Amino acid sequence: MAGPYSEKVMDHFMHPRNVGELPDANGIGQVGNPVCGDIMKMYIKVKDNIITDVKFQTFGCGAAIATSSMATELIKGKTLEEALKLTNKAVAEALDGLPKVKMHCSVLAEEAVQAAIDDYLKKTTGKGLPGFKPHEEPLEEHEH
Amino acid sequence: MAGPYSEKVMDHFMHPRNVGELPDANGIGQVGNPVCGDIMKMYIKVKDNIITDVKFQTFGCGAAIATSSMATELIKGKTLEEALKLTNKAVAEALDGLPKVKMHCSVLAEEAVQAAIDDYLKKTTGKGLPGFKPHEEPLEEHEH
Amino acid sequence: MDAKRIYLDHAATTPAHPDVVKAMQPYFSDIYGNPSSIHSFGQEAKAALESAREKVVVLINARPDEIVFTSGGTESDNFALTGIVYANEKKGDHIITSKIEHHAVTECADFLAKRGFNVTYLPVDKYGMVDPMDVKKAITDKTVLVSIMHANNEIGTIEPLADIIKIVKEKGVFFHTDAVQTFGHLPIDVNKIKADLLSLSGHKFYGPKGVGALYIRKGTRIVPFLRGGAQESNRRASTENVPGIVGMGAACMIAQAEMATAALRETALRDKLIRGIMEKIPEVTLNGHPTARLPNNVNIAIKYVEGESILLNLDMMGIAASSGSACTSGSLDPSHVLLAIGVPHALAHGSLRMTLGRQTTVSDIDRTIEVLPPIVEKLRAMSPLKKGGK
Amino acid sequence: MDAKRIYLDHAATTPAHPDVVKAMQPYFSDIYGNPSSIHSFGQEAKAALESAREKVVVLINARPDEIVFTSGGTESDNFALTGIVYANEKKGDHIITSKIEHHAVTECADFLAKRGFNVTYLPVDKYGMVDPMDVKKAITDKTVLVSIMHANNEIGTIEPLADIIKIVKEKGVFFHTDAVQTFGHLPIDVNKIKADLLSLSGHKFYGPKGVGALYIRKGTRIVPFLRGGAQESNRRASTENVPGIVGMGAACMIAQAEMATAALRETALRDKLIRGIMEKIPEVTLNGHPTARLPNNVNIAIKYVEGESILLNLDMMGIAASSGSACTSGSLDPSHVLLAIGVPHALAHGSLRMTLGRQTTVSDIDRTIEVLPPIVEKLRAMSPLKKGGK
Ligand SMILES: Cc1ncc(COP(=O)(O)O)c(C=O)c1O
Ligand SMILES: Cc1ncc(COP(=O)(O)O)c(C=O)c1O
Repeated sequence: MAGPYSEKVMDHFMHPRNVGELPDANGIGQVGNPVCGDIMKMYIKVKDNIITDVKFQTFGCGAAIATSSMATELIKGKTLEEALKLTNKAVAEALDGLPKVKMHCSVLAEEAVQAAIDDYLKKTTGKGLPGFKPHEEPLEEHEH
Repeated sequence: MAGPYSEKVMDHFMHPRNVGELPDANGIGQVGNPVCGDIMKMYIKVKDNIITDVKFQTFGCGAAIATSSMATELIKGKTLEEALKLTNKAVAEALDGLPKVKMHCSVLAEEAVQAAIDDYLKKTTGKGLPGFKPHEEPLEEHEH
Repeated sequence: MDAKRIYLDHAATTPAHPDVVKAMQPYFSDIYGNPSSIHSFGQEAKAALESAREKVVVLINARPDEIVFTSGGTESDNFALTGIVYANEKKGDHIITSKIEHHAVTECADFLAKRGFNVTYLPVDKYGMVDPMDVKKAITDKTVLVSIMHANNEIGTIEPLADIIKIVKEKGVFFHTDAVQTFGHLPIDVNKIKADLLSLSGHKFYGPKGVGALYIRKGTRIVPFLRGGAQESNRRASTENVPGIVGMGAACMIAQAEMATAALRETALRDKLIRGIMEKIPEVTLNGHPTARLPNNVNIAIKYVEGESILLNLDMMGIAASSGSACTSGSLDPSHVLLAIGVPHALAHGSLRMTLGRQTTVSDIDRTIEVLPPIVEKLRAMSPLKKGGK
Repeated sequence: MDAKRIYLDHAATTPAHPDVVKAMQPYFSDIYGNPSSIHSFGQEAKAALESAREKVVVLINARPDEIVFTSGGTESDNFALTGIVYANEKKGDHIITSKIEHHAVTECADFLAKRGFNVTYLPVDKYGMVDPMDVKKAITDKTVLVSIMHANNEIGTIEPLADIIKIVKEKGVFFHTDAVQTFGHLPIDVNKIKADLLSLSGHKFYGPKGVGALYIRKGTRIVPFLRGGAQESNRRASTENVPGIVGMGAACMIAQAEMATAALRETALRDKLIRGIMEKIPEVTLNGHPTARLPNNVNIAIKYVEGESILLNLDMMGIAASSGSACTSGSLDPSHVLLAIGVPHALAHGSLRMTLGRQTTVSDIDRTIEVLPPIVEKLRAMSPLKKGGK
C-alpha cells in the first residue's frame, strides 16, 4: 500500500512498543486534547536519573500512535538529560518521516516526554521542568 | 448527418433554386448587411401583376441560402398580392423548420421579397410598398 | 494482497459500472468532435450529448433544457449558489443554508459572506434534521436562496425537503438542493417537490468521476459560473466532457432500472451491519437518523478511539471505510456535521462511516462485524480515555 | 458515407490518442477509489494522480506542487483571473489583457469589470501581435495581473511572451498565459519565460476532454475557484477526475516524445495548404502572422463568401473545418479576433480555419486544395458581393 505513512510508521502503528500503563511510574505526563483529536499519556519510571521503564497510552491517529511508540523507544534507558534532548524532528526522522499535516503529532510526542519528566521533577524536587509548557493543555483529566 | 439543419434546408442549400441575376428584372431588392453576415438580393420579373421569373444572390450561412432559395420557389408564378403574404414562418415551415438562432434568416428572405416588390412598385408607380422598411438597411451598394 | 478487499466507502465514490465504461469508449478517439462544431464530427458528438441529457432528466422528471452539465457536485453547488445570488442582487442579499451541508455549499456560502452577502446557517436536531419552521423564521424579504441538501453524505440523514420547499416557495424564494448523495439512489421528482435547482455528481451513482449536472428550473435566471464560450445554452462555458457525459447518461439508465431493488437490498445490509456492531461492541452509538436515512449509510461513534486509527487497521484487514467526509481528510478538525448534531469532540474524532454499494454482499457485512470488534478492543486498550483501559 | 473523412479542426479538439485511452481504462472500475480516502483504494488513486502530475510538469519545467488539475482550459483561465484578482484586492484592482484572448479570459474579465475591477484590453497589430511596449504603458500601480495568451486559437499567432513577461515582472505584476493551444505542441519553459500562471487543456493535445490544469508558480497566493473539499492542496475542491487526469498525463508523455517532429511535419503541411489555396483561389488572404504561427494553423479570409456556407459544403465532401472558434458558434457576431486584427466584417464572416493534426496526411491536404476552389467558386457565383458574380 502506497499509503500516507512510511513502512516504519505503519509498523509502529500496528505493533506499538511499550503500550499501556505503568503501575510504578514516578512520572506521568499527558498532552493534547480531544478537540484536536490526539491525546498522549506517557508514564516513566526513573531510577538514578535513568529512564528504566516507559509506557504510553494514546488516543489519536496513526501518526500519533506511531510517534508515541517511537518516542518511548528513543528514551528508554536514557538519562533525563538525554531524553530532554529528544526533538520532534528526531522522532519523525526515526520513523522515516511523517506527512506534513501530521508533523504536529511528533511535537506532541516530544511534549509528552517532557510532561512526564516535568511531573517526575515536580514530585521529586518540588520544582518542574524550567520553562516547560506544552502547546495545548489537556482539557480533562482521567484517573488511571 | 444529424446536423443543425433539416434535410430540406440542406437540399436547398446544396442545390439552391433560381440562383443568379435576372438581366431583365423589373424589381430588385437587397436586404441584410455584412456586419450581421447575411446579404440577400432578390430579382423579380413582373408581368401583368404576376411574378413570372425570380432569381436571388445571397452572401450568408446555410440557412440564408436555403431560405432565399425557398422564398423564390414560393413566389414564382404568384401575384404580387400573394407574394406579399409570404411570411418568414411560412418559409421556415416549408423548409421543415430552422434552428432558433437562424430564424432571422427567414425574416431576411421575407424582407427580400418585399424589397424587390417595393422596387418594382417604385419603378412602375413611382410609389413604393406602403410602410415597407426592412429591419436592416444595406450598408453598401454593389452594382451588378 | 488479501483474498478479497471489501469496499465500504461508496459515499466517497463508486466504481463506474462496466456498461458505463463501455458506453464511453467510442467518444474518446472515434466520435471525438467538439459538440460546438458545425461539421459531422461535431454534430455526432452533439447528438450524444443531447441523448445523455434526456437520460438524466428521466430520474428527476425534468426537461432536457433544464440540465446543465458540469464537472461534478462541487461545481454544481458553487454554480447554484453564486449563480442565483449574482442574478438576484437587486432583489436581496441573503442566503439560508444549514450547518450540515457539504463543504461545496458551506465554503461557497462563506466566500459569498466575505463578499458582502449575508448567510444564515440553520441548526439541525440531534439526528441532523433541519426544522422547516426554522427555515420559515429565517426567511426575510432580502432572502434570495435557500439551499438544503437532500441527504447528508456523512450521517445519511434525509431532510424533509417537501415540507421545507413548500415554505420557501410560499415566500417566493429560490430553492436549491444538493442531491449528490441521493440522485440515482432515491426517487426524486423536481416538479412534485418544486425544487428550483438540484446538484448531482456522476461518480456517486456508478458513473464516471469529473462530471455532474445542475438542474435549473425552466425560466430561472442564473449567472454562469464558468465563463467563456456559448456551450450549454450560454450557461456553462468549456468544451463538454463528451465521454464523461455519455457515461453519466448510461449510469442514469442503470440507476433508473436498479434503484428500487438496490435500496431495499442495501437497507437490509445496512441494518444488519448496524445491529451487528451494536451487539458486538460496547459503548457505540449510531450517528444520524435511525430510519430517515440513506439506504447505504452506517455511521457510528465509537467511544475512546480515534477514527483514522480504526480506518488504518480496517484497511490492513482489507476493509475500506471512512471517518467522515473523504473530502476533508487532511484537515484536523472533526467533522462539522457531527459537531452540528451535538457529538462531543472526542466522539466526533472517533466516528466511523461505512457506506455500502451494489457489490456489497452479506459475507462482506459478516466479515466487517467480525473484524471490527478486535480492532476497537486493541485501540481502546491503548487509549488514555478509556477508564480502566488495559 | 464518404470513403475517408478528413478532420481539419484540431484547434477545436483532438481525438484522444489510443495510448491515452488505454492508460485511463483501469481507473474507471478497478482503481476507482477517491484520492482523498486514506484506505488502499484511495491511496492507489492518489498515486496515479501524483504520477500524472509529474508527467505534466515535464513539458513546462515546473514542479509537481505547482500544478492544479481542473476541468479544462476554461476553468483554468477563470481560476487564474479571479483567483489572482481576489487574492490581491488590497494591492490593486487593475487587469490587463488583450483583445484577442479566448472568451474564457475575456468573458471572465468582463465579469470582473462588472464587479468593480478595471480591465484594459490591449489592441494587437494586423497579425494579431501584442506590442510589449503597450503592456508597459498600460501597467499602473493598481495593476495586479497581466494575461496574454501564448498563441491564438483562431489565427494561430504566437505572442512575444518572453518580451512581455520581462516587462511585467520588472513591475512586480503577476503574469498569466493561456497556453491551451501551445501546451504539448510547442516547447514551454515557465522558468525561462517567468510566467506565474499557465492554463492548459487535455483535449487540445490528444488527451481527454473535461480535464485541464493550471500551473501556479510556487509561492503565488491564489483564491480557489471551486470551493469545497481540501483537494489539490486546498486550491481546487471536487473529487478528482482520476481517469481523465491519468489520460492527460499519458498525453503529456506522448507529446514530449513527438512534439518536435510533429511541429516540423505539420508546419510543412500547413505551408503547403496555404500555398495551394493561394494559388488556386483568387482574392484570398492569410489571417494571422505568416511565420510566428502555430504549426498547424491555417486561417484564410475568402472574399465574397460566408464561412458557414463553406463549412457545410466542405462537410458534405467529408472535410471538417471551422469558421472561427468552435466555442462561439451559435453566435452571429463575427470573430472578435478577426475584427481586432482589422479584418472587415464581411471578410471576417468569410474566414475559414483549418487546423491540422498528427493524423493529417499529404493526401488530405491535396484533397482539400482540390475540393475547396470549386466550392468557393459555386458560392461566389451566388454572392451579391462579387462584382460580375455569375
Ligand atoms: C453531498 C455532497 N455534495 C457535494 C459533493 C461534491 O461532489 P464532487 O466531489 O463530485 O465535486 C459530495 C461528494 O464529494 C457530496 O457528498
Ligand atoms: C486558447 C483557448 N483557451 C481556452 C480554451 C477553453 O478550453 P476548454 O474548452 O477545454 O475549456 C480554448 C478552447 O476551447 C482555447 O483554444
